[in-house]
Amino acid sequence: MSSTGVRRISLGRAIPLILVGVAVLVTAAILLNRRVAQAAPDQPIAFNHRTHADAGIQCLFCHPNAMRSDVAGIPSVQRCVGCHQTIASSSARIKTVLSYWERSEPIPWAPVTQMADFVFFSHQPHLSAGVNCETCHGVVGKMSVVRPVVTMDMGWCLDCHLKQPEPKVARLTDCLACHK
Amino acid sequence: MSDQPEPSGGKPTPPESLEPSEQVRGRLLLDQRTDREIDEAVLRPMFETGPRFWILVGILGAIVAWGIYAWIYQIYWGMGVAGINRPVYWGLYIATFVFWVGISHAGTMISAVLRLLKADWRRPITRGAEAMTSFALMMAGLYPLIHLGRVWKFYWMIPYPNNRFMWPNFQSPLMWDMVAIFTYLIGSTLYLYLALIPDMAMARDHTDGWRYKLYRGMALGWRGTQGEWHKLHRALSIFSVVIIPVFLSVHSIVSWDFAVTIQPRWHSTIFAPYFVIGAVYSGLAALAAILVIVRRTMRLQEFLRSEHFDALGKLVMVAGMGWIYFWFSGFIVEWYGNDPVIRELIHEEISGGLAPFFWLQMTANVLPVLFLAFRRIRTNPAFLLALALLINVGMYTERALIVFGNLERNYLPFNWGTYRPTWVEVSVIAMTFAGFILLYTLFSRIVPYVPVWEIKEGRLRYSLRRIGRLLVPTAAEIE
Amino acid sequence: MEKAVKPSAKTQKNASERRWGMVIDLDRCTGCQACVVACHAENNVPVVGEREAASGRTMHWIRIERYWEGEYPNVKARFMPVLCQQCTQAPCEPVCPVFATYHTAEGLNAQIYNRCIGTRFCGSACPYKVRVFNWFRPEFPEPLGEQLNPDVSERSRGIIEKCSFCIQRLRRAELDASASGNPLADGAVQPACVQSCPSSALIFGDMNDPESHVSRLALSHRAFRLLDFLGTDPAVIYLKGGETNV
Amino acid sequence: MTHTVSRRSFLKIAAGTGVAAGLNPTVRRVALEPFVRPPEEELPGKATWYASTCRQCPAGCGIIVRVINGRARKIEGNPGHPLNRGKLCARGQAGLQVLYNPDRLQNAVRQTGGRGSRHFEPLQWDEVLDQLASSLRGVGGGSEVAFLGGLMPTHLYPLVTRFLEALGSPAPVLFDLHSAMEGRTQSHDLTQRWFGSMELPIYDIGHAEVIFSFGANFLETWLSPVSQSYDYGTMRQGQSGGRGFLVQFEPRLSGTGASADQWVPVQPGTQGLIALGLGRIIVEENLGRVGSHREHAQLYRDVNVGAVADASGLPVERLQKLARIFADADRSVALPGGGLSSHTNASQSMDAVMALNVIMRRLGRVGGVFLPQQVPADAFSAPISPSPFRDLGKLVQNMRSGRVGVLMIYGANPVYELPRWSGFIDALTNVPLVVSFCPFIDETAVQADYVLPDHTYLEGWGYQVCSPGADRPVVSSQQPAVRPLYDTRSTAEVLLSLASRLGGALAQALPWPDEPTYLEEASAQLFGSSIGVIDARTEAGFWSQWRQVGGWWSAKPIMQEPELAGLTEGPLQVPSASFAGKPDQFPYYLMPYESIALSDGRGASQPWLQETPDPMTTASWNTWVELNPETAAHLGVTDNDIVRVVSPQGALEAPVVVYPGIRPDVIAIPTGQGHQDYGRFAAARGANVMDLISPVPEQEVSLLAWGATRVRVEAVHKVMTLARLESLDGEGRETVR
Repeated sequence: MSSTGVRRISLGRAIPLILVGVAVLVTAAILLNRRVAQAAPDQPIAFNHRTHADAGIQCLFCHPNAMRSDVAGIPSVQRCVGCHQTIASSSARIKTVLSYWERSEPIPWAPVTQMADFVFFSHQPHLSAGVNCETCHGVVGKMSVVRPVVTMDMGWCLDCHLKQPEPKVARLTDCLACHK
Repeated sequence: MSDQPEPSGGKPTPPESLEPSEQVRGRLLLDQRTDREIDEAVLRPMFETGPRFWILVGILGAIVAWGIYAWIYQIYWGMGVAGINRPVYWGLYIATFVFWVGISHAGTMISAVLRLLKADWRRPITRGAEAMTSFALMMAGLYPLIHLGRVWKFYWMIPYPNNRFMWPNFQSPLMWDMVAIFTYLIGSTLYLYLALIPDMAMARDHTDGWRYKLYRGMALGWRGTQGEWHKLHRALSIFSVVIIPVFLSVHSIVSWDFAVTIQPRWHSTIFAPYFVIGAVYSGLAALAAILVIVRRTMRLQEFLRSEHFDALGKLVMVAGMGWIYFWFSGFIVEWYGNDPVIRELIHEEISGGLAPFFWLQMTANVLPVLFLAFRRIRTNPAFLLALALLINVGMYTERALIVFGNLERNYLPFNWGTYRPTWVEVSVIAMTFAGFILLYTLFSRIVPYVPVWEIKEGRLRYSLRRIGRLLVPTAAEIE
Repeated sequence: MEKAVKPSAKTQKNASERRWGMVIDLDRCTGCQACVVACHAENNVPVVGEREAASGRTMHWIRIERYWEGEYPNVKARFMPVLCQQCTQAPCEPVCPVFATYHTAEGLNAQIYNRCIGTRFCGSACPYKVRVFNWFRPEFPEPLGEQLNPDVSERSRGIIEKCSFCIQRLRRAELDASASGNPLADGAVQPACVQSCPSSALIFGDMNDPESHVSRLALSHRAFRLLDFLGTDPAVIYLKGGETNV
Repeated sequence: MTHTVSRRSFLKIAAGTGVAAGLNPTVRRVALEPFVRPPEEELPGKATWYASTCRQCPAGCGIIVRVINGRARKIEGNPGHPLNRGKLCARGQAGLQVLYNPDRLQNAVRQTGGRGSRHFEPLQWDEVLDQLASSLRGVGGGSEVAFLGGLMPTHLYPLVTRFLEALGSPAPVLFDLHSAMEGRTQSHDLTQRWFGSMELPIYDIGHAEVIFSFGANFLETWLSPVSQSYDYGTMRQGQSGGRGFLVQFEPRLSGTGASADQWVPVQPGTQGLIALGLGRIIVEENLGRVGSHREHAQLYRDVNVGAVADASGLPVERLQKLARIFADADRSVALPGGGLSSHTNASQSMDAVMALNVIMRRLGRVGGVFLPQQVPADAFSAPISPSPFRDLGKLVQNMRSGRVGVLMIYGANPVYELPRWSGFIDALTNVPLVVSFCPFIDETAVQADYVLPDHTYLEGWGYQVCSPGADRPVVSSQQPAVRPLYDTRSTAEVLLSLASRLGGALAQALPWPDEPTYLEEASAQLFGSSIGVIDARTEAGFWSQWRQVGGWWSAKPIMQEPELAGLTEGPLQVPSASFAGKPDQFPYYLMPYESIALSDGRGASQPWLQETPDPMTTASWNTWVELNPETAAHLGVTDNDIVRVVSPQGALEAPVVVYPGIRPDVIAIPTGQGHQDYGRFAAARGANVMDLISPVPEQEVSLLAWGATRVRVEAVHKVMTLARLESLDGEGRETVR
């Protein structure tokens, strides 16, 4: 009957092994998930935020509508060509920008942070409440390639909404504030 | 001094002059069996898996597979493939859900209530009943998922901590349903398993191969010592007391799914007791039907004797009378109140489009109560099977009438509707019926159907004593 | 982390000063279905086709009920637009197991589409039967999808949906009002049906503001509420047709 | 869409494995395309509103279109527009489904494989215009160019007339089923006969105390439904002096009848007679406070009230009571509706109804009858009256005799709309070249050689003089709200480029290089006007305000008082209407009526309108036959049973709707369904009631009497569930009593 004994022990040891395996699998899934979520989407032109920020350009210069509308807006080719017709017009990347301008074809930028279809988000109330760009988009000024620093999901937004002054919390945690 | 019949070996000479009653002779016949013979008699049917068994399992498996295909078809395309519409938002799925929760009430009724009442005739049928409870609850538990519009988001009903600060809404009867059904499922399965351990040990000692490994695992090293028996008995008595409130609460909560709304003919106070007594009635009837079938197919005539059917039949009759009483008290109040919408609903049910179902329900539920009053009918297995199935057809129709019969009419006649089930619904419901029967047949082939230790325990309790010229069976207080 | 308080029908204490309500003047309603189509256009309500419509599965958020009275030749027909009544004691709110529907501080019965798992309990509990269900995945054959209102989500199959008093227009107006600083005037924001109704039978406004048009009309002797005896306390008030308001 | 589900802090383990399958709401990224050169009025995320005109029916309501990211999202009424004052009807709201319809033509096509083959081969615009120009050069001498128009915007009509004059061809024929069913031509003739002006009269419903509507479903599809519904709302609850009283005279209780206080179920064709009877009673018993209506007494010289009562089936006391109601009211008005134009005695009936307004001196009074003030510029002054059916008959003659070389069709679907006996379809065969400008492949486009799809109205330019006008002169402008989706071209642009290609007289007739300049020039004529709401210093400023405001109208209401110029001497009499089909073979009168959603079939391609329930029967997506409950019982049919309706000309099968609001000897069928083509939502659905309309024998073909057909109804013992919103078990009850 000894064989049965041995088998029993191995069965006993097998269970914790399985548990550990599952745990490893789960954490791997999470990390992979996070990396996918925070990967920088590849852009048609390798635009460098850091150089522009160092040159003293404000966020609102290229994304002007953040103060007035839901969408901050992506700069038009005209906005780029405005400066780059003269500045550094020799570099290869600027030449591709100018080629878009000649073909008068919009540059197909890949959006970095995007909300799901059922989320209503407006920049205007956030900016007028004094939230600055870095809170949500990370210190873009320092990034050469922009990637989402924060995974913007419900918990993250709610966390901030709950920290608002008392009279506002009821309105800000009402589902219809963000669900449409 | 009660003369103890010799525990084993040899045939005790029956007292010469007395002619024991048929019931006593049955029990005496059992007395002549030695423990080993009883074990053999119980284990033998478990090994008889002849071709007819595999054909049955094959057919049931096919129906279950077809039902699963229909369910995936419904998930893929959307609830529109079912027959429900506005205003009849709930259809056969919820009616069958209530039916299965009803069936599950027989198990507890037999094993817990009758154990407390020390009704000895329950001994051979407790395991069959508890198995019926667990499997019926498993089938019932499927329906809250099947009828969901977005079943892939069912986990939002589970109160798991999440970072969106979103908890399920415990004001909703559906959440009470979920809690009640899970408690009852876990409770009754544990109860089934507790009573199973000694038999698993017995089976472990009589089998080999994969069965041996299985029974060894399930017996948890049971050796039958005095301490173990003492703990088992205490556990069982605690369980039979604790499971009663769960037993009462599950079907009350299922009835509150309908009673809390302000839909006419749903919004009534009688629903909780009415549903519970209906559940007991249809559960016991279903148990009677199963026992008749199992008795014949697994040749357990020796253990499931006519006295058991006689007692079970009486219990079904009592439950039937209870149901009629509660149905009538609910009906008379609504009919007498003459509220226009309710009058319209009653009119529609009695003489309108739903009349055939209503009269089927009434005959199928009331007639058996009359027939069960006669012993000859109760103890005649074929008759009992027919009546039991009739009761369940009646109770299924009653649930269907309550669920979508009353949804077809409401306060605004502009929005009345009609409901026709579609093949998807019928296939999914067939899946659950076939699933239940499949589980039950596999259960009876893997686990000894009749609880052997309870029978032996029961045997010790009885003996024959001579008082004057009369030979009288005596019962000893063992518990 | 302090838990978010889920405002439900009972906890009305922090109700903001506003409570949206609608008055429907049945004497002006001509049953022309303009509100029905305007609602479809504004809220991306799908079209279900003939077979589904025949089996009682149309998804109108507002429907015009037509009643017959009397026999030919002195027969009379009356129209009654019925939409979600945004009941204060809504029978549909407590029964939802996942909080997909609840009562907002501004007196609206909110339905959060991507939280709904489709038990349809609220649909059965609603006495007005105004909650409709997405039986199949709504499709908008290309390029009909271009017309969809970006301020309203596009629902998937298996979800209950209903009139929201055009919450996207209310929210837009409140945001613009708070941005520009001046308060929201009475009648400045209207749901799509109210805006489009040719005979101005639908009037929308803040019930808590005694000066608003709806509050004044609600005092008319012609005012009544649908299924008032159920105690749901609806926010939609009907004015009986056929008599002068003076 | 991979729903990137990731959670924060330690809770991740619970959710790590639960990556939601991509089955949640179909996520529609709010596409955000950056611009190359951003238009200055565009603020991404915020909506831009463009003012334009609704072209779903000839009324010409002003609309504003909400555009986000260059896509039109919502149409709403233009609040400043004096006609609809911010309101819009069901069809107006559904305009977006014309723009974004999946079955729209994407470019100019030629039908290869013969007419009716439905094999369409796309063409380049220049190529097809050259071919067309060459075939137009071939015209002249024997053959000519014919232009059949239907719903024609005001700016296109002068272009077409000049184009045809330059080609030496007759003026365009304007005829479509909608204008026939609302009796637009007969109303124009009515004002011509009585007041000597070609304008449609304005009935001041808003301030009337009593309205007698003779077959005018003014709340559904008659003339300008939104403006009339707005006024109806004021008439009911808006007047400080109390509530108006509406009486509807029609064989079937329409949506308007349902909103009326009294419905008088008249014998078909006798509304005019009843009006005469009422007038006779008013004059005889000198009713009403209007002292001297003696001067028009001779109008009713030979009217016998008893005869009127027998013919119309109304008892004399009822007529007297009605006459007293009409006369005693301070502000009463009688409406000669479209229903009158459905019978052979159309013009006489309309005269009788207008006579009521005359003898009660309601002309030019508040709550009475007015004539619109003309727009003070010649580009907009000539009102367009649809041509009488006689002209269409002449056109069909010319086509059959081969005198028509090229036939152009715009804004009408004659193959679907005209009854079989008009002979249009087989006359088409001997027309060498047929060109259709329809944006869809409808039944007429299938019989055409070239289809040059016009822009839909949200992509095109133009203007529309609202007729019947509002309380002031109005021109409603139309500008593109979105860039044209496909390679379609506006018909005006096509005519202009054809003219430039053909040169000579045509180039002088249509000198403008493109449509906007033509419109700018036309609108500039109003630049100087002082009464206008637009005050601009320069013409360019005027042109931009003209587009921004949505048109031009006078700041203050100006309406003309109509003077009696024509027919007030001779006695009026209304002959009894004659019907096609003998009463013994065809016992019932057929009354087609325009469904509020589909109009005359124009709305069938839009799914919203197909699914909108018909107000009275709550049915949708199909055609049905309305029977009085008694008639239904007599025929042994009930709801959802299919019946066959047979007329002298044709037959159709449709499910029954038991309808309490209709005379037992009348059956009603809505128009709009029964298309073979015209898109996936319209094709092969229901039946076309125009197949049943038969020519009235002794009536020469001068009038399409669409209501003068008798039919037979046979049960077919088949059942079909008609899509109805209401529950039949509910039997139309409000609550359970």
